[in-house]
Amino acid sequence: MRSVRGIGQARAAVFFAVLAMLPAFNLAHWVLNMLVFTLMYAVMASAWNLLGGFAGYPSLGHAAFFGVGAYAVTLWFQHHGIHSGYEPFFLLPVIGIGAAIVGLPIAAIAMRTRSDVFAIVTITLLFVAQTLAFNLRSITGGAQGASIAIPPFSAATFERPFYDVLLVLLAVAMGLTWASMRSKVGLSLAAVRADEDKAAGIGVRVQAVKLLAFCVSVGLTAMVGAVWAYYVGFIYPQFAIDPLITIAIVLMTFLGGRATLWGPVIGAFILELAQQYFAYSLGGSQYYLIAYALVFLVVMLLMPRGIVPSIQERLRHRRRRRVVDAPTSTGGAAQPVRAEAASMTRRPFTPVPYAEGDRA
Amino acid sequence: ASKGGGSATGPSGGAPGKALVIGASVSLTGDFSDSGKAVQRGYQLWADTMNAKGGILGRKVQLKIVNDASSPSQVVTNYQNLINKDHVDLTFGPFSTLLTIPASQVAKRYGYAFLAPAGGGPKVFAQKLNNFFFVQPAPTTQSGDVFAAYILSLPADQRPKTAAYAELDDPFAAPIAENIRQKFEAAGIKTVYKQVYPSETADLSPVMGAIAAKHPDVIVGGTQNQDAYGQIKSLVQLKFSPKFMFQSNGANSPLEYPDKVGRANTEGVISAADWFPGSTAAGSADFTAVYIKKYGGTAQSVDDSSAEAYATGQLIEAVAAKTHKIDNATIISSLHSGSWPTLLGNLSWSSDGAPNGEFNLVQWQKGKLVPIYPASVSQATPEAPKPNWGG
Amino acid sequence: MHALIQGIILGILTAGVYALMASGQTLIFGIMKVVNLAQGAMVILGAYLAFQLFTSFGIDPFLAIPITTVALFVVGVLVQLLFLRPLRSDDRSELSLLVTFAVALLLEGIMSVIWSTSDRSINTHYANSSWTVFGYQITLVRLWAFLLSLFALGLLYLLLNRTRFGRAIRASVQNPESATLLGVQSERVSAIGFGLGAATAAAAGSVYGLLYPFNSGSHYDLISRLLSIVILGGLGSVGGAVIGALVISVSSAIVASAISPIWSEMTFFIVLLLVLLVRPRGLFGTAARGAI
Amino acid sequence: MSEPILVLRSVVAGYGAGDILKGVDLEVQPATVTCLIGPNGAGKSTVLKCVSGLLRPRQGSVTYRGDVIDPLSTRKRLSRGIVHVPQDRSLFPAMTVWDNLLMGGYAMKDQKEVRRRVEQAADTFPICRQRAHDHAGSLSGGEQKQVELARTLVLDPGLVLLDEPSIGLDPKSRTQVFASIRGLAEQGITVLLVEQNARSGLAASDIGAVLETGIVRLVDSGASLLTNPEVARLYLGGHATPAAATAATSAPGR
Amino acid sequence: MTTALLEVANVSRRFGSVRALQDASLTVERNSITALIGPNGSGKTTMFNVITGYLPADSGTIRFDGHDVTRAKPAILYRRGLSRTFQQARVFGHLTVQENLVVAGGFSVAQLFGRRVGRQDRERAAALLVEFRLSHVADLYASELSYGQRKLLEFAAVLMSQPKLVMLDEPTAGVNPVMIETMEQHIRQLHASGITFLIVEHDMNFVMRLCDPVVVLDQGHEIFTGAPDAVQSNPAVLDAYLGA
Ligand SMILES: Nc1ncnc2c1ncn2[C@@H]1O[C@H](COP(=O)(O)OP(=O)(O)OP(=O)(O)O)[C@@H](O)[C@H]1O
Ligand SMILES: Nc1ncnc2c1ncn2[C@@H]1O[C@H](COP(=O)(O)OP(=O)(O)OP(=O)(O)O)[C@@H](O)[C@H]1O
Ligand SMILES: [Mg+2]
Ligand SMILES: [Mg+2]
Repeated sequence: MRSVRGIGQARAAVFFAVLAMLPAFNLAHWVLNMLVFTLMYAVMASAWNLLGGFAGYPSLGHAAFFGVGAYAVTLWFQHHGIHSGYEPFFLLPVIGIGAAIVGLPIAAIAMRTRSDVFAIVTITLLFVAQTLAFNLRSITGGAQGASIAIPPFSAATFERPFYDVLLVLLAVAMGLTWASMRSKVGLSLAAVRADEDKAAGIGVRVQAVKLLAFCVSVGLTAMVGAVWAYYVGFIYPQFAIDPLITIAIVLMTFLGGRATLWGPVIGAFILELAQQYFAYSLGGSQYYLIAYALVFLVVMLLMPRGIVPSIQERLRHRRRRRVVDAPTSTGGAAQPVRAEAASMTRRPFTPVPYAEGDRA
Repeated sequence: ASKGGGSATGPSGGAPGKALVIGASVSLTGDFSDSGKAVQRGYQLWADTMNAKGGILGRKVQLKIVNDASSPSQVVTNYQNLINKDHVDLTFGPFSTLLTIPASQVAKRYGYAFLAPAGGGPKVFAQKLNNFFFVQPAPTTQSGDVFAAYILSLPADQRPKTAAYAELDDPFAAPIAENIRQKFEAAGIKTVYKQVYPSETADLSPVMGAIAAKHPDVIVGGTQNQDAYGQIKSLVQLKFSPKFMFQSNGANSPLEYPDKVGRANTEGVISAADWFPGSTAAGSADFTAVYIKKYGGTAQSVDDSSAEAYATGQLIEAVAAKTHKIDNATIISSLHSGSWPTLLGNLSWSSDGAPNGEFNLVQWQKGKLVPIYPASVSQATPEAPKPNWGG
Repeated sequence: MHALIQGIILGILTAGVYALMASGQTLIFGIMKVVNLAQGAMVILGAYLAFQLFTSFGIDPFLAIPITTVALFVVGVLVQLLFLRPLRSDDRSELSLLVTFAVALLLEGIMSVIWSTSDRSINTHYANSSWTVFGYQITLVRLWAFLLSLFALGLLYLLLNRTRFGRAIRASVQNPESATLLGVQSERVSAIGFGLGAATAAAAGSVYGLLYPFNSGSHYDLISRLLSIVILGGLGSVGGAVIGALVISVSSAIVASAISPIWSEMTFFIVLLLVLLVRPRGLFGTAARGAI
Repeated sequence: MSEPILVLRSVVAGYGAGDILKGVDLEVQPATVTCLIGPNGAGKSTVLKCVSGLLRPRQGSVTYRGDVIDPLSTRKRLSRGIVHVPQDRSLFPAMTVWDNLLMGGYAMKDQKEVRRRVEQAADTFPICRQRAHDHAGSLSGGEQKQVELARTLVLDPGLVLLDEPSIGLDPKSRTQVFASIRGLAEQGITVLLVEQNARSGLAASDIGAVLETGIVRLVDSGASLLTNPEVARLYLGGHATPAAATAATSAPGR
Repeated sequence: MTTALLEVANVSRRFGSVRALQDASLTVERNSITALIGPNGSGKTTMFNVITGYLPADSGTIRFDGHDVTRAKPAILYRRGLSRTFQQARVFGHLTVQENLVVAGGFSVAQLFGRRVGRQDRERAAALLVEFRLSHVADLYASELSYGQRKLLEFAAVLMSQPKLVMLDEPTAGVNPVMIETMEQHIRQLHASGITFLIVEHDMNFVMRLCDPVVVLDQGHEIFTGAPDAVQSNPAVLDAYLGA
């Protein structure tokens, strides 16, 4: 058990060390640019996983909070100057917490519904948010969009600050995921996911953990939205609050494996890189969508539960072989039973000798 | 290691004989795909023409066109890749108009000139990027002003009394109609109905139904593509035909428009265009000829988006001819001074990249799109009032 | 007032088109518990097929329906057999969401290769015809679509509720193990069921193509609407699909004509939200006893 | 004694990894009731699944009427007359009770005959008629069990596999069910029964078999198993008085 | 404190045309083991659901431990000290058997951030798992258990918390007789420590051995309340439930 955990921590350390060192290798801008987008999705998929994976509430409305973050940072800096270029990043925690607070009443209402209905309710919220962004012109600029100051970073290292901030966010998202998995929060979320009514009836803090998962999840998403807006420089309602963003996040999480620590990250690295690569190299030729869809379908067919769970299942089976071979029985030190009519016994009765301590 | 950083002259200062690679991201899928493809045709046609002439300054022109699927993230990635991965020499703009801003910022970062044949909304110019040039005669939102000028030039008894406005909520549609409305209202044309509709509106029947109920003399549509078709279809079904029907966009698409609304229903519809068949502007005849040769059809079937794209190339050609250089810095500094002839007419820009010219008014007459105003370009008399729908 | 009534009439007729599209969705989603995000793409595929038959052979889009229906039936069966069957039963309904989305992308990609991404529309001579009744316009194509959808929905209802096949398909979803024990070949039945759902998309496609210009990406707009209709009406309720479509189309039309189209989308979403918060199972969904 | 109708030979089976059945040998005589008892998790239900085809054995063979049926699908086995009533809720919860009964005859070609038999089955269990148009899932636990049993009667099977038919039944219905199980055997139908309610189960059976940790430990007549004190102590509980119960429970597992 | 622990007064509940409970009343005295019996479909489970807040009653009142809990939700009732099992065992399939027990242990909001399965949790769970012969499957997912093992797990889970009233819905169905005796022993132990039980059961031997008083429900209404031996001789009960 201990050694397994050690491996897990080592894995995480190596992963983040490699990612942190990558830019030092003087990577080309286009590579860093691709990694910036990949990290964005990795953070969002991890965040979504807290709610959609662990709690079993498949939100399709996360893009609304992405938009909340994007608009928050854009509108704030329409009235406040950007000098060093890092100001928007300092605002991130505020945006995250703000989005979480905005999310609280929404969660309280929306989470009265379950599974598919919850999915539809949240996607509905997304469209409502989008409509508001379009129509509250005086605040958002409506369809005309809104611009944020161009980051005053030098062209040579333009992507670095974004990359670093996103890496920190990913560490936070994965750290929170990990912490929840090994605490009773994770246990309670799993119970909620399996059978919420029963969980409520046996004293699980259903409401508390649900709301917690929702708020953390949307808070992280909003922070990514803010970074995105700053990076792209200009936002319109249809792109800042885009159902396709949610769909991409969900696809990544499912592909990598729901309710796992690494699944969403792996999913994001595969799908976002595939998307960026195919869209660029095959984009002109219409085959891009086909290639992208096939990557996804093939992985899903080979690993129907997503990558990480499929691998875990295989490992588990190997471990289980040992477990099942242990004896099951009613009796403790049972004496051999003599059948009254021995002639009718078709098989000699020899109870397995075992002691209580044998049980694993 | 990254080469593109800051040194725009690096890759473009290459020796003659090495191909001149021009990169562009356009929307080949999604809502803007019709126009996106027209842009692609224009770029390609110009490149072919140049190569037939032996290239620019002895360098063959090679295009690299990628798809952005209408996503701002993808457009950023695309220009990053074009500039830093493929090290293209020059960049042309996207068609997906909403994507121009993020794309122009990337180009600016690496010192690339950014010539965009589409996407000239006010916010683009508000960025005040000196590398940006909008290759049309006027900023998009002013493209309908010529319609207002025409209507107000009519004698009082022919002038419409009431107007209805149906505007797509899009930075490049609604403002055009709004500009017209201001001019109309100032001239005493009563607004009986005004409606902005969101871009996902699949069904324009409720809006057009409300307009039909008001019987306005003129309908001004601030439109893109789909909704322009939808407006006409609904009006036909509602059997209401106004005296003047103006649509800022969509109706100026010679191939798609009759196909989508039915040829019989195009008669009399007015739109704005910068290029029109039979234009006498610089290179227009050549362009028309090679277009027909390559893609078939008639001069009527040429989309003005193709012409705008072609004009983008013409500018490069003109700068090269004048300066004998073909790097980004030269292009930027050259275009900022003087006036440059293209098939859209002579173009010149303010420092923010906004062009200083005017559009032309075109009308559908007997299945053809002909220029009717201003008099300098007019090839036919305006058909007014518009006849009834063909059904 | 006139505009309002005209708006309502249009709303009702448009509802017919959406009900037709949603009927297959109800079948697949409500009965088979597969959230088919490819339904929209299938409608568009149906539209393209009708377009092709019309432009190449001059076959009227309504008459083309039997042909396109068969074609989409085959597509549906293939999708089920190739992509959905391998999913495990315990998380099938969730994973199906993703697999069918990928199928939608795949179809979109294939359609854009075949027909390119330009807008298409089917321009029959009657495409824009309408009747004037008491000064109100009734569009012919919409009226036909409305009747066609009632017919298709009726047929589906009978098939699902009154036939041996219908029972088998419901059974194999509700309790696959038990259905197997009773001799139901679940895979075959599900494939046919999915095929039928897809087949309704063919009929809807013809109508859609007559009413609106479409391109390979048009399915995105359709799918959220279809899902909403199905959920609003209550999963698996064929009648619910009609009512759901009516509520959505008419409320949008009323707000669009009386207030502004800007808020019409929003109204519809708010109606949906309210209904779901009050009745999480939709208007006509029945509450299951579950495990209590 | 005649040829056994069903023979399991060294059947090894399991789910995923690990074997649950570790070489099960069992013979079932025609037109008798055989009762399988054993602790929870011993693999009793797994045995039935191997016979009906829900689970493929990894080793060993299942022979029915002289033919090895391992390669056959569930459907083929059904058509040969093997009917399995599983332990967990096996109704279709969102279908009406009547549709559930009709599903019982799904494998039969003649739909008229199916209707006739459904009527007959509904006579035996009146709940079917009382609640014919309600969703089966809305019924109480015991009511559902009754509908499940009624559904079995729609087919005419050669071998019935009953997995704990008495779960959730009230004493009256339980008596009735055990009586009808005997009735089946008298009609010439073979029954393989799993029961935790072992006393009633064995009392209604000709043969009893004890399954433990995936192995058949003992096979004997139902009556003699009931009177075997060791069997009683290990598997039947057998203590009517509270005092004795306390004493007995402290013995095993301590 | 002379009031009964649980008082159900004149509760009715209908589903469409089915009257599952009709004016039913029931009292559970403190520290009793009350049995609730009745034929299939007589409304026992519905009574449980109404008491524990899983279903709202159409009319009638329910008082628990001196509070009116007629409209209370399950979570509130749990906090007041009421714990139950389900007729169709409801275990968390995605959790391991051990985790199923831990999650039922009850913990405060502050404890949420503690270890998922702490040492104490593990020890408490392990003792129960041994007794119910589930130790060897402790690390399997609950969805991989046999029917009877699930019933045992659910029963064991109830023992993890410290309720005032435990309501068991057919706890012995599908459970091996030897295990039933273990259950019985636990119930007696807890009873001795002051916990009250309300048990729905069809196993009459079990009821007779363990319970007093016995309440008989028929067609949604209680027809008898009394000592176990009186039940067996009551003609109404014989007719409705036990069979002649
Ligand atoms: N679907 C499954 N996946 C994995 N393991 C399973 C599955 N079903 C049963 N098992 C395991 O197989 C063993 C035997 O299960 P089975 O259902 O055959 O027991 P049983 O003898 O019928 O018990 P009971 O009397 O409780 O019904 C159990 O230990 C259980 O954990
Ligand atoms: N959700 C529901 N919808 C419709 N009818 C229901 C519902 N729940 C219970 N009933 C009906 O109410 C009656 C009482 O059911 P309940 O489950 O309380 O019975 P029970 O006494 O627990 O029976 P059993 O001993 O069989 O478990 C039954 O006739 C049942 O069919
Ligand atoms: Mg079993
Ligand atoms: Mg019950």
